[in-house]
Amino acid sequence: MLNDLIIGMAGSGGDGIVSAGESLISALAQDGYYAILTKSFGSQIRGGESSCRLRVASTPVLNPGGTLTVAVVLNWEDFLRFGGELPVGPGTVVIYEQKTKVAPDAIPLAVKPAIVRAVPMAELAMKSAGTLQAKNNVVLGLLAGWFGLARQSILEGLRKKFAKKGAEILQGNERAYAAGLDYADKNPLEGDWHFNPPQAGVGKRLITDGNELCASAALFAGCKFFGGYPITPATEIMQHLQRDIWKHGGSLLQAEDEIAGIAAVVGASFAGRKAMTATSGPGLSLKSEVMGLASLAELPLVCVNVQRGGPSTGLPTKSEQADLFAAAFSAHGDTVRPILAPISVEDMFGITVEAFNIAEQYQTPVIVLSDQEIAQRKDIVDPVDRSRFKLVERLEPTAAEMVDYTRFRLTESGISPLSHPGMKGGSYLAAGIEHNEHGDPCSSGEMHEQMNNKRLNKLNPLKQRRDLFLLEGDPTAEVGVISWGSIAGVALEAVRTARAQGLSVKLLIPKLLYPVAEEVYQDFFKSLRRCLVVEQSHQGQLHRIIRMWVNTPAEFTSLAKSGANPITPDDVLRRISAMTRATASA
Amino acid sequence: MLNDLIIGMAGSGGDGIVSAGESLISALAQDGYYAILTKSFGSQIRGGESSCRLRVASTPVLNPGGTLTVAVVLNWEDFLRFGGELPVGPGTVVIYEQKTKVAPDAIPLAVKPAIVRAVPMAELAMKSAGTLQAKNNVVLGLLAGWFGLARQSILEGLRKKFAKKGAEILQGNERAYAAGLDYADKNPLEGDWHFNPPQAGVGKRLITDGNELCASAALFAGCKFFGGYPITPATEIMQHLQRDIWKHGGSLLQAEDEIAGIAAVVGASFAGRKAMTATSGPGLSLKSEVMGLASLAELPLVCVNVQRGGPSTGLPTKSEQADLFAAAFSAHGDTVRPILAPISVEDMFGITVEAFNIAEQYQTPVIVLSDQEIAQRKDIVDPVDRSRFKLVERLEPTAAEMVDYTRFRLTESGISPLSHPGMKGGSYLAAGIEHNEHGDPCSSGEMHEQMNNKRLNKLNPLKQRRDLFLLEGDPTAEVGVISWGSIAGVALEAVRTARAQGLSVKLLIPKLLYPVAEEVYQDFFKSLRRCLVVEQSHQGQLHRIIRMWVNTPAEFTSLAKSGANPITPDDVLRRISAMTRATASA
Amino acid sequence: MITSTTDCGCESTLVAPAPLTTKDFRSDLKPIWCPGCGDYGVVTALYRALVAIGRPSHEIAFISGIGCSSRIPGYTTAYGFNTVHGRALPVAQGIKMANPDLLVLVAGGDGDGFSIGGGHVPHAIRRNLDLTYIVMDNHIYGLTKGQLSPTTPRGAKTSSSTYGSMEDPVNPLLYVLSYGAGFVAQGVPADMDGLAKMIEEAIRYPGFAFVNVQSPCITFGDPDDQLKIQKTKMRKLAAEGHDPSNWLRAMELAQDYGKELYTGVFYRNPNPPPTYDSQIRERQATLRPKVAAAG
Amino acid sequence: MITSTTDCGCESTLVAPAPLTTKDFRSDLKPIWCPGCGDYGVVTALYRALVAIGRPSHEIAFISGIGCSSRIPGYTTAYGFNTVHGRALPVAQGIKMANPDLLVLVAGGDGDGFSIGGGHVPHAIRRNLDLTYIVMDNHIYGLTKGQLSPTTPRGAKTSSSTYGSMEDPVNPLLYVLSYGAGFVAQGVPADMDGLAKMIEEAIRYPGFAFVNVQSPCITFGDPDDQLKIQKTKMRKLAAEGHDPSNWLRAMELAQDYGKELYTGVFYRNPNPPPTYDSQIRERQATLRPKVAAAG
Ligand SMILES: Cc1ncc(C[n+]2csc(CCOP(=O)(O)OP(=O)(O)O)c2C)c(N)n1
Ligand SMILES: Cc1ncc(C[n+]2csc(CCOP(=O)(O)OP(=O)(O)O)c2C)c(N)n1
Ligand code: SF4
Ligand code: SF4
Ligand SMILES: [Mg+2]
Ligand SMILES: [Mg+2]
Repeated sequence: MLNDLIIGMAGSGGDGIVSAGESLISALAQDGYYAILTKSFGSQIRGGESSCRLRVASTPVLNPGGTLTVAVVLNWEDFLRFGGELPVGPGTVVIYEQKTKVAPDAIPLAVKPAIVRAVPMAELAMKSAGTLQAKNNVVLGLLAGWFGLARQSILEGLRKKFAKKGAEILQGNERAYAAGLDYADKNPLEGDWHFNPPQAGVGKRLITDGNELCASAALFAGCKFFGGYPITPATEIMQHLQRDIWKHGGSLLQAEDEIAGIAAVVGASFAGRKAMTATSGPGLSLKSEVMGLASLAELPLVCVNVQRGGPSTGLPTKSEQADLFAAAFSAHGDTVRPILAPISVEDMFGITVEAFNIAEQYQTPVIVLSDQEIAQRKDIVDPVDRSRFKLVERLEPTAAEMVDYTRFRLTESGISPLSHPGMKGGSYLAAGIEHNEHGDPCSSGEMHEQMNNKRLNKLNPLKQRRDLFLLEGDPTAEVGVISWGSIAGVALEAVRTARAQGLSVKLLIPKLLYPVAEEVYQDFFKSLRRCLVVEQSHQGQLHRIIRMWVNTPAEFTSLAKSGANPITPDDVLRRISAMTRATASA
Repeated sequence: MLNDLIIGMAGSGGDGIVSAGESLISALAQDGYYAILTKSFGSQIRGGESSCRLRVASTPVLNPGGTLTVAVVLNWEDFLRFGGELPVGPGTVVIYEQKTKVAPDAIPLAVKPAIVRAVPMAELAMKSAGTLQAKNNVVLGLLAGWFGLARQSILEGLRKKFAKKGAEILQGNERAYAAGLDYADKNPLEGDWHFNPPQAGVGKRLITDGNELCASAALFAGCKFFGGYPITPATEIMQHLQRDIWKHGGSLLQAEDEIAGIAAVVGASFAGRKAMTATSGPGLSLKSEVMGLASLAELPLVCVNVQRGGPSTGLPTKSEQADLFAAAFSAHGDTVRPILAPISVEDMFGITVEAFNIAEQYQTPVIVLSDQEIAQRKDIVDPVDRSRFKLVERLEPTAAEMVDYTRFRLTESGISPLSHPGMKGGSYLAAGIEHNEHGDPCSSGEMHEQMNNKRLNKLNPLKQRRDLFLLEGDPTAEVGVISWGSIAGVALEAVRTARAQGLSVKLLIPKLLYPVAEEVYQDFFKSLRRCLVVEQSHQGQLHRIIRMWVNTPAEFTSLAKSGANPITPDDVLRRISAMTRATASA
Repeated sequence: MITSTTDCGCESTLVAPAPLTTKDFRSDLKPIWCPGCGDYGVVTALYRALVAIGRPSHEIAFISGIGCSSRIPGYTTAYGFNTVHGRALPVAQGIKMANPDLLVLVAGGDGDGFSIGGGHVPHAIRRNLDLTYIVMDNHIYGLTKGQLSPTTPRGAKTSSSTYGSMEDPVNPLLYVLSYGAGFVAQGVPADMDGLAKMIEEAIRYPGFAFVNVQSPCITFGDPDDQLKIQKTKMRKLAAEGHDPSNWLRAMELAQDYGKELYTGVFYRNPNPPPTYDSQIRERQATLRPKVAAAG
Repeated sequence: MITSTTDCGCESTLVAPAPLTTKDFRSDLKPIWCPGCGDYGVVTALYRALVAIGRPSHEIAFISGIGCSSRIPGYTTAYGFNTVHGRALPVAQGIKMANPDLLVLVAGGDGDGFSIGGGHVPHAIRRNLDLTYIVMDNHIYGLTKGQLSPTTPRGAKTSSSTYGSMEDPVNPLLYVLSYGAGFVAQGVPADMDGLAKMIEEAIRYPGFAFVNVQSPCITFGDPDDQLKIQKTKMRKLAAEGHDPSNWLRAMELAQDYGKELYTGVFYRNPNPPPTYDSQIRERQATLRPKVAAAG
């Protein structure tokens, strides 16, 4: 019996490998499993190589996992192009197209897999459906058969999918699926490869991704304006919103560029509305100047930055976590803006709502650092319980405060009531230039110091928000791990495995990345002698940022890889073991 | 006898106070003194309040100094507007316009100055020259008379200045000057306020500012292209260059915006020329994206950022050092670009040359962080000895290397020969997208990791450049100070004073701010128990950046003030004393 | 008539509006323009136009970029926003889209609008939000002390062009006409009545309206380009019999920008197409019930 | 004739130039455009034009932004630079100013050129460097999978406009004519000969030359906007008797952008003004001796 299954498939554009993955995850959701589906493509827009990975379990899946349980190879060339993204290990079952004419003992892999099967997929498709296009359904049949996966639900899904295409096509595809099942039944795998049945009595689950959840969370949070510019892998946020925002009385601007996009957002916020933009690295860089304006004018806004491989155009379709420096520091002058990061697809909802709340409460731009993986992978998630979230509205001046209204009054909290056009008595001059309490331009050093104090210190209460940190493991452990974003799920799995193996270790996952919550880290560090920060960037950016603000344990190291280089639970586990050994022997 | 004299003058636009300061510094240069002249204006373009500070000594002047020796007040309202920029102390001589009708014992100052003199400046001007416009020359006469400053040279300067205006005007101004002298002679100050004579036999000195020296250094370094957009306080760099660059076979583009400016610079660099841009905060933010392109495409360029008060439009005419974070981190993805900072006007020449050298040698964008003070104050400096500087040219491929040319070859140094259009055999595709060694687009994680390694590690040798650090003081001191940019001169004076007072202290002034030279700091920290970082920003940005990369002494503190808040040698001295006491008593 | 209903919940201004005067629109902030700057005339003309329009100042959002001219919102009692250099139009569009009930004015310099901000102009115009955009065109960068602006004439020597400019200037009038602006006019502070009237008309035009003001910079501008000389040089389009509904003729006249000083309305679309803001309202209205129906 | 002297010190190409073929310009990189994409035709036409021009590829700098179309430099043997989205023109201007001897080509998509890069176009044109700018106008964002582009027609439903676009498209032809471009043409890959010839002419024109190619996106574009249909829709300007020296007529024809598919040269300035690059050389020459004289 398997509890955790990772399937990787690759082929060329026409092979329909991704579509097979989608059919499979739909069926798994029906049956009450949890799963994560990630897709990866070559650089062509259409055609070219494509692949997907699907990880399934009966409990929530923490990350897309490392080494494959099953590798499905429609042709070797394409499969190998994905390199480390589809790693085969000694325990993997490799299923490949017989037509590739490679002998099972001569497959082009560095390791010897557990089982290697050449299957005449194309032949089965031609025979059953009369078209090579049905190959992917043969594959589904093989997977359902060999691993006992959602046999009936896959069939139902196919029926829905092909319903509109006419009986002939539908039946062809059904036959292809059956052919795969049949082949699997007739050629059983050695050993027990059947998958655990799902938990009983599960409710309706959703298949969704981070970009989609971000859009629905924004609408839930009361977002009334979106301004932005298309960019991979953030575009879908805009695409979802442009369908629905009007229904909520809002509006959306596909602007001429990223600068105009965020400038319009600043305008909408000035006009009194909750407003957001979404972008990826290059767009974030372009938005720096206007982000600074929003900080100085103390206008709330949310900027979602879906990280992809950088720098510059970089690797637009790959995930990375290397925009943290830019998010924290990319505007001239002294500014601090809160940065939040979701740790999973599901988490994107709450983080987006939180971003709006913080923006409105503290009158500040907030950056959400999503990443390509969270944004675009498909997860099976439980429906979001919206009653869990409270919404925050900005502080408006009272009637009394609108007599001689003082926009930037130096209050104790640093937060001053904010009016907007339309409110009689609330008129003021917003500006990028330094101002006095009334908002009038002012170049006095003393006022500048006071306003800097106001703008920076008002964010201090955020550092006490322990709910924006996940803490797990042995509180007295001498070995610790910190991780963030989509990679946090990898670290979480590694820590759980380590603890299951009897190691004493704890884990801290910050969802608030900036300002750095010194006390939270200090508390975490108290018992530690060794700590590792796991993240997907070359420089290990969170590792550096923590050092800036907190005194760290004597050994404070980094496990960091550039984007598109998988970090697996095993990688982390090895480092935890090493740290534990070093601590024990010291 | 005075050795060090600080004069501060303020009036309204028509009072010609700044022009008086300029006449004075010219005369002082003639006589072989060193001096620094800083100007400060209200927000009007024309009219409005204006002020200047002039510090003079017979040895090089390290900074504009703190408390005034002499305060010249043409009217109290304007003078007081400059607040902390013109601080009066108990030792100050205050000279003010009698017409202001303020009694000497009722002047609107918090402290009681050493001497207060109400002078009928307007009256003297009217009587001698028949015009109020001559008031500033009365002031020059007073200063020359009371402090024994450049009596003859001021007169010669006035003669030159007014030569073209006709005999009548010239004579009027001469008479006004004489009236001031006469008044001073007839109403001597109590005590010895005469200034030290200059050193004998000094050579010809220059009156210049950082922006001007930057432009001449760029031309000396071989800069053949400038692309940029006007912005205070960086515009003069472009203005100087547009006069001269053509003479060197170069060209200059006043672009439509900052992005176009730096994009054109990237183009010129791609075309094989040394190229630069210059800007200030808002422009730096806008340039982030294209800076990232230059990093990824490994194209040399120099970007001078003259810091002013931020964030956003901020305080455009005031000095600050708060763009360090932005300079180091304002582009998405993993990039590192060298950042250099001059510590004085004179230093701007060498730093600019060094920036070009580093850019060409390492095929990287380099940011020079100048600041408003260095850029725009006038210093008397010794002529630059150009023979001190070696120029570096970029590594071009040999004929052999242009057979199957590999633009981004993974060499040991990380530096690959760089061709440019026109070189037969050298064609390649430059791009912002990640590439393989040939420059072809490539989205493999392994290649990305290797290229990140190449781009970041190639800069490591810079960290060994100890010549980019100034070190002074007691090598075994337990108390240390670090400072940078224009404020470094303040720290230097404080440390020298402290040592003269018998305190054991040492000082490190990095001119290379990024990448952080870990070893240099480690060596500096070795003897230290306490260390203070002095800088002009709210957050103390260098202080934080050092923490990121280096383990610091147990007490590592920051003396940081927002821009336009003077930091004086006394401020630093007080902290040094306190640290010394704490160390002694510990 | 411009409606004055706002959705902000504050006191409706439809009830017995007191007649407004220029005082209602002049703020306490003292302008810091140089004495003699053309921009003084622009703000005065604007006060007058706003009096004629009659919307209370708190229902007005007045957006600008950075430059001497861009200081203008601060001298009014409207909600002002002195944004960053070149981004006034996108900010203004966000405001208008977020709250179409507001009267949104935009202003700035020739550099702000046609150099760094030039990329936003065609898009603002083709979207056709109901905005009024006033450019104070002084053919120079005033605030930064006299560099080339995009409308500086070829050959001009400025602090950034010692040997003379080598580029043709942009033609704001021709550009915005090509972009499809529905209202295009040019005024001079020397003709205060004409300018005030023109700004009023621009505000009343339902859609994007552009007013180019030849607003001289006395400090860095061409001495031949000052208020006094404007009076002798200006040619009123109305007096010349120009029909503002004739787009092609407007294009022809616009070509003389920099040569002739035409003032008045170059073009007014006789059949204004629906504005973007009205389309937004429409879309919101059409789609909103669907959600309700769905539960 | 285009001169081929370079100041790079490498072997002069004036000596017995071997006749070039398209092979000399085709790189080893296999295009990754979708099968059937119009951009294949554009690169083929370009190879042919470059053969006709006869400059060796290492004297050519070919600059683009980001987009499917912007991949084109990589498919040539020129020095290519696939810069960032929207900045091809400024980069190209820097190259040409730094080394006026190079043949500098610029290419990119409608979004790259007229949305994010739209602010650079007027300035590139008024400066008038000797550049050739080819826009592959497919009325869509191809690379990012089918969002509205600035030239998408009003009403079009795309992945970013479920309910149809609410804005008028930009008109690249009209815009560049208003900006004062000296050479303006439109081509289609469906007419390969015409396109190749037109690009060649554009390169030969001494000054800024603009070629708009209606280059269909087969994957996300309008099915009515594909190669086959172009053949039936196109109207050759030459056949219609258009005189390319008539700017006003060109402006009129340009107004039909999006309605009529005119191909050929809309406008060619019969008296090309001096280019910016020639003015640079002149200024360098005038000023250089002064330095020498001064010691
Ligand atoms: C991003 C940015 N770039 C440059 C500047 C500097 N700057 C301020 S105003 C201005 C131009 C002013 O000219 P214009 O827009 O014509 O306005 P004017 O002062 O002439 O009224 C410039 C270049 C800035 N503030 N921000
Ligand atoms: C600064 C920045 N913003 C957005 C993007 C994403 N992006 C890449 S290409 C493109 C538009 C593509 O459309 P177009 O320029 O018309 O070229 P096409 O693909 O249609 O040929 C966009 C929005 C980017 N790479 N960089
Ligand atoms: S510099 Fe020119 S534009 Fe600016 S305020 Fe003075 S006169 Fe007006
Ligand atoms: S998506 Fe469209 S433009 Fe891009 S390569 Fe495919 S067909 Fe061409
Ligand atoms: Mg101007
Ligand atoms: Mg396109």
